[in-house]
Amino acid sequence: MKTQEMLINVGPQHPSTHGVFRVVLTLDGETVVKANSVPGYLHRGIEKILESRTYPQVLPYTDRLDYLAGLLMNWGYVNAMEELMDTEVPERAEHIRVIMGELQRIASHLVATAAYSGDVGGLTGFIYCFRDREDIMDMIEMVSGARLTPSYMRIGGVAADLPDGFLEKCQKFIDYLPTAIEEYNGLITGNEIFQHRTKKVAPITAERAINMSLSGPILRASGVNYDLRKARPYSIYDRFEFDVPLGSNGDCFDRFYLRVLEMTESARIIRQALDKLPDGPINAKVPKIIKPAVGEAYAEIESSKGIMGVYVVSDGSTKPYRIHFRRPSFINLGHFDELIQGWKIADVIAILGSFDIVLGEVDC
Amino acid sequence: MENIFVNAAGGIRNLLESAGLPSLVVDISIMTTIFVAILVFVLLNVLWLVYMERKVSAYIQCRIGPNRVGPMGIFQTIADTVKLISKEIIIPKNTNKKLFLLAPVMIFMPPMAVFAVTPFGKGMVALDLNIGVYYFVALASLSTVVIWMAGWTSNNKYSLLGSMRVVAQMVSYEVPLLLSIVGVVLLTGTMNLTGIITAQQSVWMIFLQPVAFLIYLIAAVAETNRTPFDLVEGESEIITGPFTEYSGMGFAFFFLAEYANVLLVSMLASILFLGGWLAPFGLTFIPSWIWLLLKVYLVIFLLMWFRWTYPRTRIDQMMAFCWKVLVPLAIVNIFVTGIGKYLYESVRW
Amino acid sequence: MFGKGLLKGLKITIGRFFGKKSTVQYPEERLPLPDRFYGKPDFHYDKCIACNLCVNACPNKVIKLGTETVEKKKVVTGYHFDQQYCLFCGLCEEACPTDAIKFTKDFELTTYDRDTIGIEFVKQGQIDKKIKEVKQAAAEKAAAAEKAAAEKAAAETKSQTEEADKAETTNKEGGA
Amino acid sequence: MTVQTISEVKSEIIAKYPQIELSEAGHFFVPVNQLADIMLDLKVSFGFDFLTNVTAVDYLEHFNVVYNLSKTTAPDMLHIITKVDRKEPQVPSMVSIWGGAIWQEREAYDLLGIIFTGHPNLKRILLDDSWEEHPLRRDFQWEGGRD
Repeated sequence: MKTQEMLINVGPQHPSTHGVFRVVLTLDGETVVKANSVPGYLHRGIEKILESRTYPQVLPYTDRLDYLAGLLMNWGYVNAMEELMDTEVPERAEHIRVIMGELQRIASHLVATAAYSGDVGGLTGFIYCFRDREDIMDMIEMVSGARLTPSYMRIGGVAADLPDGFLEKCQKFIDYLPTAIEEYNGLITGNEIFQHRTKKVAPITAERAINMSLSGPILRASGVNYDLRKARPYSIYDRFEFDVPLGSNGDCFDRFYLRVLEMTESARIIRQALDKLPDGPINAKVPKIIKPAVGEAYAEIESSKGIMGVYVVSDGSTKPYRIHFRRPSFINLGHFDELIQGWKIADVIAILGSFDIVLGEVDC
Repeated sequence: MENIFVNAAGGIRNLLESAGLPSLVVDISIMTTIFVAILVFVLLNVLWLVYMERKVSAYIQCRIGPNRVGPMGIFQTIADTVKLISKEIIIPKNTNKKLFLLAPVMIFMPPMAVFAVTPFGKGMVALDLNIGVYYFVALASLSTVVIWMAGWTSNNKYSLLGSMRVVAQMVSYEVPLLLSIVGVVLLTGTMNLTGIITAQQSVWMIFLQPVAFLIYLIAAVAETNRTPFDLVEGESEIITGPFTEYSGMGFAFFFLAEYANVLLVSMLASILFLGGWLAPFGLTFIPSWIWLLLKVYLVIFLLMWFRWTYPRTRIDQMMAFCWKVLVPLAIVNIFVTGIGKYLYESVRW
Repeated sequence: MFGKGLLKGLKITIGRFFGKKSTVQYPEERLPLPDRFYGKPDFHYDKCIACNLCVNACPNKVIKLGTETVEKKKVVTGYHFDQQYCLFCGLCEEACPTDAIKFTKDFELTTYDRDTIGIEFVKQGQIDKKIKEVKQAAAEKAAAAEKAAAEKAAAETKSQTEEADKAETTNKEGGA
Repeated sequence: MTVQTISEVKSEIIAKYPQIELSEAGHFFVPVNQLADIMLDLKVSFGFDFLTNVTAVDYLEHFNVVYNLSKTTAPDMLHIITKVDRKEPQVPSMVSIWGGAIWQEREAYDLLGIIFTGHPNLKRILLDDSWEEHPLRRDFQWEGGRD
């Protein structure tokens, strides 16, 4: 008898490649022998477009990188610009940024949880997570006027102050979140079928994770304590008390469950920020026409997917000479081809889901 | 109420006989009427089940579900069917056209054939076969061949993967399904479905054979390709498996056949374990066929509830579960049942 | 124990089955939109001062502002908003010094074809009226200026004569 | 072990490798022919185990290839720039030192046309394989678009 390897093309139109990601698998039965990822189906050339935009005009484009965490993408950019221009951000603005950023992080992790539940076949968990994410979306809409593409942060501050009723709504959501998380744990995490599907699947060792420049929950699931909010605190994260949840095995289950744990920690940060929220201006004194001096800056923040870095080069004009985004999903995916070898086709979907990629960010 | 269908059949027979037709013609026309009645019953139930599944999933997921077509959206399935009928049937290149088109037609045959021997109520059975259980097990597994046919002729790798899974899954789960029924047959001493029901007059089989019921339920979920064992379709991995290339009515047939299968396994579960059309607590003023329907829908709700709670297993885990857990458990169950029966009978005499 | 998690999941879903539903039946019921919502843009012709700030602020070159200089005054003759390219970022609204461009809460922006998606806010009637107003104002201003000039001239001649008189007197005084 | 500040670490590196130029903003300028050795030493001797970012900038006369290194154990970060000839843009690949460079170098190759010698699979990643130019170069001409 002779067996033959089969070449199967997963994506760009496939229900669970989280967008238009494509991976060409060589299968032996149902086992992956070789994989070849082909990203780029959502490449819009944002870095090229930005060469012809002024500095404030860059902002709406950053929303479209990781469209599930638009505020964090905004933050990454303004953070780099503030480093380039040496701007001091007012206290209130920093607190608002932390509150909104952490809300966005919870929203992004909710989508990751939801999508992962859907990837392993439990559609009810998917709907439950989206139901609760809706509250955050409402809050972001309330503050910024848009749900997915907020364009809320500005160089040196934020676009507008928090509206009336926001604080109560936020407080209410934070109080509600633990019950919701308990529900997810009961329905998804605690389910034995789910655990069998995810535990011991595609473990990544800590050394390999660091070597492959993985970041975010994927890196921490392998037990590496590297969260920029603690390791190199930006903004005012050094003033909050929170823990960095760590995994031990680095398998799919750890990567999934870490996000659920991080939601609780984010809620803790929001609670402290709401208590401490000072009065004052929300914008630093920034010239109307932004013209940074010749130079370059690279700054990183901890986005929900990992380390979001922005590299800005200024030639002294009103337009950036070059902007480069270090997109966490893109770099994390670099390890994907190697990781899925030897696993079943159903595991490929589970592993991809545990990476929590957003194609807007991967393809830029 | 109780004998409304039996009386109707008798009435037709009397009418035809009084018209002076030969008895063969009368028999044939009575049989035809009964089969048409079963067909209508199954189709109506299947349409209702599609609607019910959508409603149940919606309610579990904090939604309302279909609510636009008709009161509470009750005509949604009919609207969907009309839409699917009006759609073009796309036949992929390089396929065996005849087999490709034959598969959706054939898929209804196994469940329909089995319905011929199932009792729908007291005295309401089209064909009271004395080896009904055997007949059910033999025919129900035929749908494997049809789904394999659909997957193979689609000329699509996802379909191929799906149909491979079908064969592996159906053939494996056939074994525990069969073994779980053996316990019931041992106790009742008959393979006739009506006989099994009447044997449960004093106590339902679910109380004597709880393990067998559990095994039957799990195997039935696998046999009907529903979550957590819906690897055949596994929409997040292999799109819709063997049905990926089907469109329009071809797809609708597969879709509806799944519900016909659900109806069938639920009906058998109620017949084998829940006392069929027997009324519990002496509530005999409710007709027997309503009792059967109530039990069937209870089992169906259970299946839907599973589907919208659990994630999907992986192929190797599913096979391991079948051969390492279910089959040994079923065999042990048969042994225990046999010994129990022997002891019980030796004590009695 | 194996199966505990499975049962817990069943308990959660059956609870939700009988629980409150959280969806909204969209066309009939609508969720309230916040005041800051960026929906369909709205333009106030009278407030616009044709400063071009919104055009320069837009990241995607959506806005085309047409102006005409009537009697040394800029009059807006066109404000084309190419909505299909709009990012709804609100930078134009932020740049506008007079709140002439605003976003409404209307989010149902679909149209049947591409031609109708761009919005031309300025109507010919508005332009005519404005030009007329500007001209009238200019004419009034001119008339007023003329009048003022005439008055001034008169006053000047008067003052000149007065000054001359004064000068004369001083001269006389000086001379004296 | 005493905790060193980033400036101490930098001066130590400079002391070891006098050929590195330290700019006013604290960026390292490393000559391209010694890049591979220095980078390996930065990982092995100085503990910069995490390659965060690899990118490049086109200055029309030359390319700057930019590396950002950090540590998972300390908040230090290095900004390393190496100037590359524009006609023959060749840089040693970092994949053998940090596996994380694998897709970032492919991206830089795809968009700017910098050839990373020794890269295991230097192919286009975002653009189509049939594409000929490198769009993030400043002299890239294109038709259409919004501007």
